[in-house]
Amino acid sequence: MSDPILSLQNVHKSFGEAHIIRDANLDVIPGERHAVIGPNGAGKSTLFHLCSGQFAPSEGKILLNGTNIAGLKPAEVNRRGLARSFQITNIFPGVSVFENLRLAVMRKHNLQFVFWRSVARLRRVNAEVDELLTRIRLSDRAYSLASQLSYSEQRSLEIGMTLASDPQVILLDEPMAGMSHEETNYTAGLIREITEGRTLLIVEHDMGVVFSLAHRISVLVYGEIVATGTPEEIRGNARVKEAYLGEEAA
Amino acid sequence: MMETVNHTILSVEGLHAHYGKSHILHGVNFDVARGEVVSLLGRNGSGRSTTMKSIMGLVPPTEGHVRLEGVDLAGQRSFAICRQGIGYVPEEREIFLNLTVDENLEMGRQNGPEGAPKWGTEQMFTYFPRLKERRNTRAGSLSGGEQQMLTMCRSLLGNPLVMLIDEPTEGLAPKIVTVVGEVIEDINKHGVSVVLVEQKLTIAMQVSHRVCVMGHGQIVFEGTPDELNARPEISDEWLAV
Amino acid sequence: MKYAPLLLLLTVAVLVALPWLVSGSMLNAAVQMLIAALFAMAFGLLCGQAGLLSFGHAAYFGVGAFAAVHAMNAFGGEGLLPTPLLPLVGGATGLVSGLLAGYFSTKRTGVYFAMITLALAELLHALAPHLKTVFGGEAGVSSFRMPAWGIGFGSLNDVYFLTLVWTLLCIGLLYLFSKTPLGRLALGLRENAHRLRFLGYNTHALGTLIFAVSAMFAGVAGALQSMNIEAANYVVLESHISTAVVLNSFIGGVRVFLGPAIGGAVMTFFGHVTSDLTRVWLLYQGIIFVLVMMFLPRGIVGELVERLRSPGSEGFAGTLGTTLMRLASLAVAAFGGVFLVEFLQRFLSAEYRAGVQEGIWPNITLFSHDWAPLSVLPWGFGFGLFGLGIALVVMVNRRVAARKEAQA
Amino acid sequence: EPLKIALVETLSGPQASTGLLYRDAVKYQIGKINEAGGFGGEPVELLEFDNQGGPVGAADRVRAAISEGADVILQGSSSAVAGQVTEDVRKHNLRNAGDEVLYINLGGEAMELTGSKCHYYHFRTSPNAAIRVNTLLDGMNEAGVLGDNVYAMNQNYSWGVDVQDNTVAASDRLGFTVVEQTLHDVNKIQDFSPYVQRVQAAGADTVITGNWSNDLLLLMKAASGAGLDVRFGTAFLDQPGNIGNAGSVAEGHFLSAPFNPEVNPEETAAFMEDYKSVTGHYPSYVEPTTVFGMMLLQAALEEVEPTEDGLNAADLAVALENATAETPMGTIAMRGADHQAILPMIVQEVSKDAQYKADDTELGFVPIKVISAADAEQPVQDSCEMKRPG
Amino acid sequence: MDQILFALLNGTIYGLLLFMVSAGLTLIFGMMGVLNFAHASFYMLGAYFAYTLQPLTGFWLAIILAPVLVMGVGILVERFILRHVHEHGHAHELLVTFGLSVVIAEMIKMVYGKFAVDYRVPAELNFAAFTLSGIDYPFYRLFMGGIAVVMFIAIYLLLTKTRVGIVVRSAIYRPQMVEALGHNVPMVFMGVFGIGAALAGLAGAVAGAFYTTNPNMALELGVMVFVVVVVGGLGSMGGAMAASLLIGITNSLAVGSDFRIADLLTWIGMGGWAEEIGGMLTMRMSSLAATLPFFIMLLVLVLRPSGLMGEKE
Ligand SMILES: Nc1ncnc2c1ncn2[C@@H]1O[C@H](COP(=O)(O)OP(=O)(O)OP(=O)(O)O)[C@@H](O)[C@H]1O
Ligand SMILES: Nc1ncnc2c1ncn2[C@@H]1O[C@H](COP(=O)(O)OP(=O)(O)OP(=O)(O)O)[C@@H](O)[C@H]1O
Ligand SMILES: CC(C)C[C@H](N)C(=O)O
Ligand SMILES: [Mg+2]
Ligand SMILES: [Mg+2]
Repeated sequence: MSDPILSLQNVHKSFGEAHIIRDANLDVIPGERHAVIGPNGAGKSTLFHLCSGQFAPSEGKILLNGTNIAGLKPAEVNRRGLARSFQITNIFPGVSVFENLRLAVMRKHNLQFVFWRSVARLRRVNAEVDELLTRIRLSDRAYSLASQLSYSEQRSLEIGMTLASDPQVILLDEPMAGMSHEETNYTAGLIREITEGRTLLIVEHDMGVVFSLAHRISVLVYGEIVATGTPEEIRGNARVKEAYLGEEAA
Repeated sequence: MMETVNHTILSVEGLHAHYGKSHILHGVNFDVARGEVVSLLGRNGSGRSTTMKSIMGLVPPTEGHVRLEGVDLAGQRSFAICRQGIGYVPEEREIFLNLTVDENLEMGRQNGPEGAPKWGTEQMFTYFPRLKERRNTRAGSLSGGEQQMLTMCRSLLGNPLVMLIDEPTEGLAPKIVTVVGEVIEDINKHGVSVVLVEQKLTIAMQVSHRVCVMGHGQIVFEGTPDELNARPEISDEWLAV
Repeated sequence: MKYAPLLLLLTVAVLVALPWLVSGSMLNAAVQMLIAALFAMAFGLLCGQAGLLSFGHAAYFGVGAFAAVHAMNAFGGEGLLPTPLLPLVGGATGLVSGLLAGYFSTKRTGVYFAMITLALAELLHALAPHLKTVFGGEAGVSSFRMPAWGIGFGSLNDVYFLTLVWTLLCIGLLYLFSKTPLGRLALGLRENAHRLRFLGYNTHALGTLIFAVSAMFAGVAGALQSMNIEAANYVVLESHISTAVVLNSFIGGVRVFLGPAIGGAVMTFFGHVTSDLTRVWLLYQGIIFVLVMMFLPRGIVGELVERLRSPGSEGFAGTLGTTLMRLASLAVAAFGGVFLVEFLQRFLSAEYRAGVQEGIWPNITLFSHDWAPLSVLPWGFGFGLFGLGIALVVMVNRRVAARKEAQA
Repeated sequence: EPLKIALVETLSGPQASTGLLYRDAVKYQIGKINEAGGFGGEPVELLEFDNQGGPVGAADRVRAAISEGADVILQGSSSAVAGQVTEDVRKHNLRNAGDEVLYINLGGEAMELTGSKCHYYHFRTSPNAAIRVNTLLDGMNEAGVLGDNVYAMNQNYSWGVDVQDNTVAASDRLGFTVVEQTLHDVNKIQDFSPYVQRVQAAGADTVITGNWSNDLLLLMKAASGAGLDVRFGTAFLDQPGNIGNAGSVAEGHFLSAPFNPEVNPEETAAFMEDYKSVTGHYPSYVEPTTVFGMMLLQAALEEVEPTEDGLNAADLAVALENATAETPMGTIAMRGADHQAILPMIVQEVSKDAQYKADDTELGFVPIKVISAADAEQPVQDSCEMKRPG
Repeated sequence: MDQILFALLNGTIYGLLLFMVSAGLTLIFGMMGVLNFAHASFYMLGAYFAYTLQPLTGFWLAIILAPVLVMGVGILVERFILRHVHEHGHAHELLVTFGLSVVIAEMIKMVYGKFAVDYRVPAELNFAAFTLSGIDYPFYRLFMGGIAVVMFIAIYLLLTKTRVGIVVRSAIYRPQMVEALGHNVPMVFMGVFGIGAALAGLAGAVAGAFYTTNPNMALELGVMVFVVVVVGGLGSMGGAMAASLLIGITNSLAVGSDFRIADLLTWIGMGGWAEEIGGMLTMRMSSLAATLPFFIMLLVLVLRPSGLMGEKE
């Protein structure tokens, strides 16, 4: 087994009295698709917030490629190759879909404080945006305002923006929520395709997706990782059944 | 699991609705009897949520009637519709992020058209113990699933005659999905009628007395779950399963 | 829209020819309009594009103004730079103070941002009269425009051209700026700063920078102002200068590119003309603010662009037709309203009331007519016209709606 | 071509109240000028410009006025604006020799206007801080109400500072002590009780203040509320509304101004009634002074020969330098050295015995001492270096 | 000692007055998110209405009726103006109310003239409550303070004992949902705005008699009220009270103090240098009194952006 690309070591997080994450340990191997499942309120999204820099952990280390990123700002974490999507859609509503993606792509080319070049002339950037648009099946909506997209289109855009910076590690928080069967299947395929050669950490409640997509699964209950293993191992784990899946497991 | 079904409490007749210029509902017709659970099924975008919003007055119907115990609600403002006994659990959850869990519940509290309240906060907490633990937290920091539970409870506290519940299991862990199913059955036992929109067919089929399949803004099939199971071509064409 | 470049060229041509077209006092107003336009554009960058509503932009305008007078007075009145380049000093000072203020204020957003900018500006305004060496107390600092490059800069024409060149140049730069990655990121900041952070951007630095750029152009506008009047006074730091730029920009339309400029120019012109005509021009101004915010929420230019972009079912000519009809009806209503206000104002004035003796109410002269205040005539005339205008507007609206209905 | 006179005043917004009074007074006297035949056989034309309350607006309007052909600019309601206008006029005249304009300052009373900022085309027809303060102190001293301890409470700008400085300067001459001096923000303060408390703590008998508008009213109300036993010596207590609002609180306080209706009763009464019949109210506050200033202008105009394009402002300046006018209060004259008007001042007290009541109250102003123009005169300031043409 | 006591008392009462004016704004601003620029204009209207009514009804009835009238004006404003602007966002609401404040001020000038009117404290209330080392303390000041305290309690009860508070707060973000839960949102908004306006009207009716009733009184107080509300924390009544008192007392103490930064530096032997530099260093605290509120506001915003007692951003 190679060195983990993302590794959580004894991570704690509390908000005031409430201890949300307690001593979480998790290793994500480069190239794998790793799912995190667990009851509502277990702390999955919080875990993502910690990895992506939204919150700083109260204790513990988070190693990305061996360096500790605990407490870094979101922008810095992103610069080190980790990008995330949001459970609740988080896009730029008042500008076009194209502009949404361009804003995301520009950063990759280090275009932040640039005021001497015209965006229309950024050929590489614009080409990449076009390519992304095709992938997330939004080419024909490129010039609509993002706020005018339907819910599932917005979810696709959300994923597209996460991909734009070409990250090594991708964190997806319930990407399929609110999608129909058909869309779920397409998106699962898309995720499989685009995470080829990258590392994926995903939270999802749709067990069909989780079991078919993930190489490994970790189960988070009350802020603790209670089990990590292959889908088969997890499916058979009694504790997981009791805490999460309930009687009629998938 | 059919039980004795009483008189019609809610009837929707020839409902049309628009979003700006786009015509979404083209004459929706269905009835709900007292104590009945009716599911609206259909593909994404078939107009199920819009039907609910239209009943609730949030998307004012351009044509048609919505009768609750014979009183026409079409054209009334939504607060009045609510006070006459319709509870609404929206798809988008619409939690009040800056209020605490308790305050969110308080927002929903109404005595209901029947005067004496049936539901209390304690009952909600027995359904979802997780909420009790978080009762003084700002709802904005609740997890996605917790917010979903809160939405259900908030509307229930309004002591409605009819609950419109839109995708209540979205983002819930499998175990809680089962709980939601049980909750729906339980409130139904207390005589509350339910109109349900649910992606997870297993749940929908399990709790409903009747199902309506929607397509292109109309009801294309109506019957019991068993009847729907007996017509696979309907599922193929309108539900894509 | 394809006529836009042509229209622009025409406007510039008219602006260049203006000194030969209008009177001195109008040209003087034109200078003020240009300055107000540039100032509003600077504000528009911050508010319209980056979504940061500043309530203290007078501070940067004022700082630019003072920097410019001091630069003019440098070296015993010889000037730090040749006169035509002095706005650079204002711009540079604006930039630096904008970096500083922006660093603090863009740490927050929304109301909090607005309040920090307000506090900064008010603090400066309150301190300024005490800091005599910099702000010259309540008398201000005065200066003298020196001839340079063979131009005297004594005449109004020279000042006008100086202002025109700088204003056009700056607006051009602002346009180009909006097309750069940084300019685009301003939009991102407005729409969703939180997401921007997760895309790897340093939103605080972005905000600070955009704030500074906006302050820089505000500084240039301030410099032009103080060069124009050859003085700077701490009243340019007053809060009503900050509010005026906000209002002007919104009246023009903050989200469309030239909106703020046109708002600034139009409102300045309005003030210039009406303040000498009627004593209650502020009342009219207030009413205009209220009406525009209520009925033209996108601002004048914003609404115009919207109409042109989607003429709807009526087609271009139809839209133009109904718009003209609406305007005509509004003009009738406005005339009635103005008549009423002016009549009432005269009726209530102390002079008139003093002239009333033992139940004899003298006639009031208005629009070269004598009106008996106690008869129904003036009131009927005013209310009648007002009502007629409103009724016409309603009628036009009904007809348009009916036509739409028929087509649907 | 008719003679055009431009009034550049604050005619709108919060500070408009004073500006509008200037307008009334100016209109009144221009009416008289025109009744008397106008200038060069044509009526004098008054142009009105709203400076919108500040120096910046004023600069703009002065230019507008000049480009509309005004030869004389009038302004008065604030020394801050006056500072701007006088500079603008100076610069204009520098650049446009042969096409000069005159600035007649009707009420900016700060010393610098006839001091470091003085120039040949500026004329002040109102008193200045030195005249106000010294006449006020003399009058109160003679009436035996000045006391030993004087508190100087003023607005923090040139006029207020000048009042304070002049109060301090007079202390040796009149043998009182200035127990404390306070400068506060201009028309911003709501609650004056902390200031009153300071006055009390300092043990003052008298407060000398140049405050006007709200700053005067609130100060006096706060003092009376605290039951403070001090006398106020003021420059602008006769502003309309002050007495009405302060009520009995104002009784017994002092004012030094160039006008009082009970002096030279016959002539004055005629003036009062005439003014009222034209404007609707008796003249008070800045109005009489403004009318008198306009009389000086009228006198000067009579001495000037019209040219083919109306008036040569330089000629008018020469005539105005030596102009005198007969007013109901006596003769007033322009002093050539610094273009400061020399005029009689009346020290007066607020009392129930007054003949003319202010603001429909039972109070009014009773003259205590009339100080002749010669006695009121103050020396020319050293800082005034006036460059005369030619 | 008496001096300090007086300063504190004066500051407290002035603070209470500030609270009285800002209470309504806090209510509107904090709950509805409406930055009501016209709030101080309602204060002015209250004073003028009371002035007009007083000769007809007497002082007591006037100060009761004036707020009711102002409430009517507030309700009209909400119903016919603000409600239409609401959907365009806060900036528009602010600007429309700014326009309104101009309109109100100009109308007042048209009807009542441009000078202060003689609205005064009635003689029966114009007496000294007590005398301390030679200075009378006007009873009316205590009366104003008392009204402010009553106002505070009333609003506090309104917000905590009824659902109005949470309904309005949630209706700002999700009006449709709140309505779907059975609350008549437009009605509640109108009511809150009306009450806010009435509070300002009451403050005006009471304070206008003590200070002055003139067409500028709105302008003079306008910005200060915003400072109070921001320093206190948007929507926090307790915060507004704390901020009012803080500003009132610091103002009162500052006026009485001749402290200069240069004096402080003299202690460490840098006095001479400070005198030379001048500027800020040699300014007296008393002459800076009016700048203090803004300084406090800036300090609070930078250190504790949500205000003294406000909710987190
Ligand atoms: N800022 C905060 N303050 C207090 N409690 C918080 C905060 N943020 C999160 N929590 C709590 O932490 C717990 C974990 O939340 P989290 O969103 O991580 O859950 P989750 O595992 O993603 O659940 P779900 O599957 O429902 O999305 C929740 O109970 C939530 O209420
Ligand atoms: N606010 C809106 N503006 C315009 N069109 C809308 C809006 N909301 C929904 N629609 C459109 O109305 C149609 C019906 O939407 P509705 O939400 O009722 O569908 P649904 O059956 O609930 O599907 P879903 O599974 O996506 O919730 C869709 O085509 C959708 O694009
Ligand atoms: C009209 C006066 C109150 C003006 C005052 N004398 C000043 O110099 O500013
Ligand atoms: Mg989650
Ligand atoms: Mg739906």
